[in-house]
Amino acid sequence: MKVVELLRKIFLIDLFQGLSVTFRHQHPDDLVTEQYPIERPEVSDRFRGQPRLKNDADGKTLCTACGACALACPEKLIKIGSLRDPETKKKVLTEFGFDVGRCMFCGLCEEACPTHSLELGKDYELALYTREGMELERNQLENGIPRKVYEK
Amino acid sequence: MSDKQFYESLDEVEPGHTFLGSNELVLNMGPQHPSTHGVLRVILKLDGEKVNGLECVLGYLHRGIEKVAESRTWTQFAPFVDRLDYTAAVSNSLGYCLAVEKMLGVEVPKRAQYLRVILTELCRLASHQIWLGTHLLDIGAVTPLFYTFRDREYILNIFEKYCGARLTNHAFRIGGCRWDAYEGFSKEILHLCDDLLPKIDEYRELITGNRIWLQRTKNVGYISVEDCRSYSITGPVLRASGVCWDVRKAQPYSSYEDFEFDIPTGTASDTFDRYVVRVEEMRQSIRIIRQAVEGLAEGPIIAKVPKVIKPPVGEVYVSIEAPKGELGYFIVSDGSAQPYRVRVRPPSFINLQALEKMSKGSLVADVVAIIGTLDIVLGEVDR
Amino acid sequence: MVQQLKSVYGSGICEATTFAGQNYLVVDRAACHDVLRTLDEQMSYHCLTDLTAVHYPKDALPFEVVWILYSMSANERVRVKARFADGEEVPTATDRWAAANWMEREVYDMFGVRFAGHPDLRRILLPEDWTGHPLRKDYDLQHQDTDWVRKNLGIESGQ
Amino acid sequence: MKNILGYLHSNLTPGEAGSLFWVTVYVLLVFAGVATIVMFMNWFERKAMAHMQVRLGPMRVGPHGLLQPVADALKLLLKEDLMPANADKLVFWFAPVTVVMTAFCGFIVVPFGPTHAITDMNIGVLFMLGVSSLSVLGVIMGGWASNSNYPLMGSLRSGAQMVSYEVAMAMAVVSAVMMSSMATGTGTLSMIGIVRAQMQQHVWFAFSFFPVGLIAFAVFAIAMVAETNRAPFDLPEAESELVAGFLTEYSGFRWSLFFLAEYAAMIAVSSIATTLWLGGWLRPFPNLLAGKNWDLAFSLVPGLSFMVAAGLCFFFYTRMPKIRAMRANAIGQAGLGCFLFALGVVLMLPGVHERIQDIYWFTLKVLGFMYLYIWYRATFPRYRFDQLMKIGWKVLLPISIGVVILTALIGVRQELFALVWR
Repeated sequence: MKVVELLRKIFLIDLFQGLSVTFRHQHPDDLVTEQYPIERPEVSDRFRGQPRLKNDADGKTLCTACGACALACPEKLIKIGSLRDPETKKKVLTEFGFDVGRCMFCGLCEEACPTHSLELGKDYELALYTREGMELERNQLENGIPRKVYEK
Repeated sequence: MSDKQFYESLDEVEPGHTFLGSNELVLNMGPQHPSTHGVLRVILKLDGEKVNGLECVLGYLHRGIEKVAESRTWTQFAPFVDRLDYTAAVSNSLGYCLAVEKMLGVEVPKRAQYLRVILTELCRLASHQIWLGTHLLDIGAVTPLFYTFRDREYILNIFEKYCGARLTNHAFRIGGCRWDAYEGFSKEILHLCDDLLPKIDEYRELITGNRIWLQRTKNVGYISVEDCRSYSITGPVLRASGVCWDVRKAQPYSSYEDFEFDIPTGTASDTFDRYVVRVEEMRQSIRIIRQAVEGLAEGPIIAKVPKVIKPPVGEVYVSIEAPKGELGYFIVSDGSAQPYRVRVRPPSFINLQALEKMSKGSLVADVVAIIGTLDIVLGEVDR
Repeated sequence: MVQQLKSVYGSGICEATTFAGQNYLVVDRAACHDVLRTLDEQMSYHCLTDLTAVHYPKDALPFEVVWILYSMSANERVRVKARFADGEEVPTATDRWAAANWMEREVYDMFGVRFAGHPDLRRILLPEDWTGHPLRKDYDLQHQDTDWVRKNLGIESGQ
Repeated sequence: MKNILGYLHSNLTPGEAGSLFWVTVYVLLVFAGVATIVMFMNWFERKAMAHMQVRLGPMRVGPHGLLQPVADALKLLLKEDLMPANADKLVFWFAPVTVVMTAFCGFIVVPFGPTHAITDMNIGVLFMLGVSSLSVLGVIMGGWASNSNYPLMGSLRSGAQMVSYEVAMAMAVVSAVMMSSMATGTGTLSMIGIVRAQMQQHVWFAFSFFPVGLIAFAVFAIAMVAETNRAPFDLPEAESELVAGFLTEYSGFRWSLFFLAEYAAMIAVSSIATTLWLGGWLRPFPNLLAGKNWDLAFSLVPGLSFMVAAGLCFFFYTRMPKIRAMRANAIGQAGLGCFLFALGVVLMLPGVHERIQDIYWFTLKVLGFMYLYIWYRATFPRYRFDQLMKIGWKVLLPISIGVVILTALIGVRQELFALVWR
């Protein structure tokens, strides 16, 4: 046993073992790199990304301006403006502000929403060069933000 | 400014203050340094290459999370704890939820408990993989970092599918889980377990027998059992010194008593033993995950908790075995909807204190190895 | 255990109760150091798991310092709590546990509670020249050391 | 003019022939060649390491990132040239120059072929060892002049390391030089002479006196890694400990000079190893497979190998996804294939293929060493300083001295036997 160990040591077996591992991994099948703008990752269904406000089939907002999301938000970044409709005595959403720059994407607003109108969607390219533009307006949340697609 | 003026201005800052012998060299490692794992700053006092003393300067990542808690509701604070130890966000989340549940006296449904076990053990795997990669990188082996990060990516994919986020998951809610297992959850996890085991063997083949690795880690960073006690060291560092203590066994939480697993211990209490202990822990985690997936019963995933959580007046201390050690939450409630005080017992912070003890008299290269072996995350140290 | 402690310290032990299955001792501030010693030396509570404080600004003795001890042989935790007045010095635990060093520094940093006999009582998480102790309840959340921010970061406000 | 053309028919190196024109041409060629190989090495190292680490490496600039080193070089040249306020300006400026000068001086005696060397010195090996060990001066100068702790420690480590490994290295070289005396009775220190000796003895010195030559070769191969500060002996620039060691305060052009010098030094020591132990420019089996036909066959290999590379380029060109984002890349790849094919054709031309094949075989052997360097770097952790010293003085040095003694004993074995049996 001792002799075997000594021989292993002299012939640098341990080092060759390590070398063989790195050598084996050069096989092209082992590559895991994703070339991002060309290959885009598939995000899962539950992914929490860009916030969206959903409309019903007629294009009318589902939001009832109840303010549950604003209350639930740990960062208090949701601003809701509403007016009471004099006829139906219901609150009507006038504006909806969402500051993505401060958002943690914890999903608490989504959970609090009784009508499931606010959701954290699947878009994940939220980076901007400045902080302006991070505060999303209602129409941006409803229609989504066209992002510039970089190809190269 | 001429050189003379410059040195004179130094004297003005610290009049007559010298903490040096004439042949001591002060080396300022960090806060921006490749191997201080974030923004730890270590001031080394060197005699040539030998470390005569060192001092840690903390707080470069201090975000005042304990203060933040005082102005959030109990539910709202949950996403913040993920930002403590961001390599093991799920563990933090579990600890906090358990603490609040204990205060409320809520019994979490079995299925939720098992889901929690599966996710925290996956998270332990992910955390240990980061540790392994970065630790080896500190010692100079570049390649294992990529292998471990590749494997961690598969775990993060499962997190993403389960709860929609990869790193700071906010996976659990007070009273149970927010999401049920997605379709194909069990199958995917069992498959992952089968895949990971040979990969752990691969790390071993690459490094465990390697003479350079052995020389760099054996007898480096020794700490005695008595010192471990005195420094309140927990987690793999404690277990490598031969103390078989793990919160999961000592004070089981979240159904850990249902599972069969061993607690790996070391004997030499050096960097190499800690490596062995952690790698073995990865195997044990896989074992637990397999049992939990098989035992996953149907049922509710969240207990009945009021919408606005108002725990009774009182205080509890609840701790779990996070990948880094014992992660404790000491929470005080005044009966309102907001925490009165949330104190986190951060394992990294407390383990890091032993750095000075462990590295005195060793070489500069060893300090780097010891920082790696302590497995600190600065998000948790500085909070 | 409580009986034993009570027989030694008498009125030093104010209260020994259980909440949510967890034991704690409320100790008079004069006796706290001795109680910790007894727990460590005679009752196998060898590990100092955590040391922290809570601020109750309305009370006469506003600072509650909490020691969480753990006994590995009995697998049991106990919390020792003592109340201190503002500006009063708490006896240090660093002579018994090396781990108490940074924990006490953190309590000093966050609450301004001073520890008598601590070898190196400085701020640990905040910068040395920061003013105020953030975890005190009277430390306003919006408040920050604007002077410090201006001087060191070169911006008007960090908020 | 007649002299200039006349040289082409002589069998001498330009230095020996005393032709100033051809010396200049050769110096320029060697400099350009080494600089190109360094550029290529930069790409190759990133690519090979990336594949070992299951990554792709540079992919964006040029086909498979081939133009990445050019982009890097441009970036480095355009970068602001920083100098620490309290640096010793003159020494700080002179350090990278010293390192580059010493690294390139060594190439004066490297024989890429029987006539393809700038000159053939009769102390060639000694010259090479001496010059390459001078580079430690530059490193120490750079570390000291930076007036900063990390560079200082890095340069101290480097100084100690290079000095200690020099000894083992030189001892290993002595053994090879002794072997060169076997056939003729007189050994030589000339690089060309040593390769000729291997030709005459019908064996590469790595395999002569088996396993003595192999051990000497192994000692040299280990010591040369330490000598060039590469992993696992890269302590002077240990990234995780000393940030970048003696390079910490260097940036931009100066830094790129250090970089150039490091790779040039790697190529230089690999050339020594190739020359002394692996038969230098000799093609495989020059004696066993001798004859006109074999000569022709082997001399066509360089051209053919380029053509195979071109074929691979075209093959992958057809497999590329046909999307707009990849178009520039695809054109680049096809262009590269055409270029390689043209190169292959040129190398096959009569008159060229006989002359070029020596250089080809030499370069191939050196590139093998380069691959080893990269492979080590991707695999091994880093030694600690005291362990490094221990290996240098307590392991390599005794072994290399033993090898020298053994070589001597085996070399004079007949005389010894005669002495004993008389």
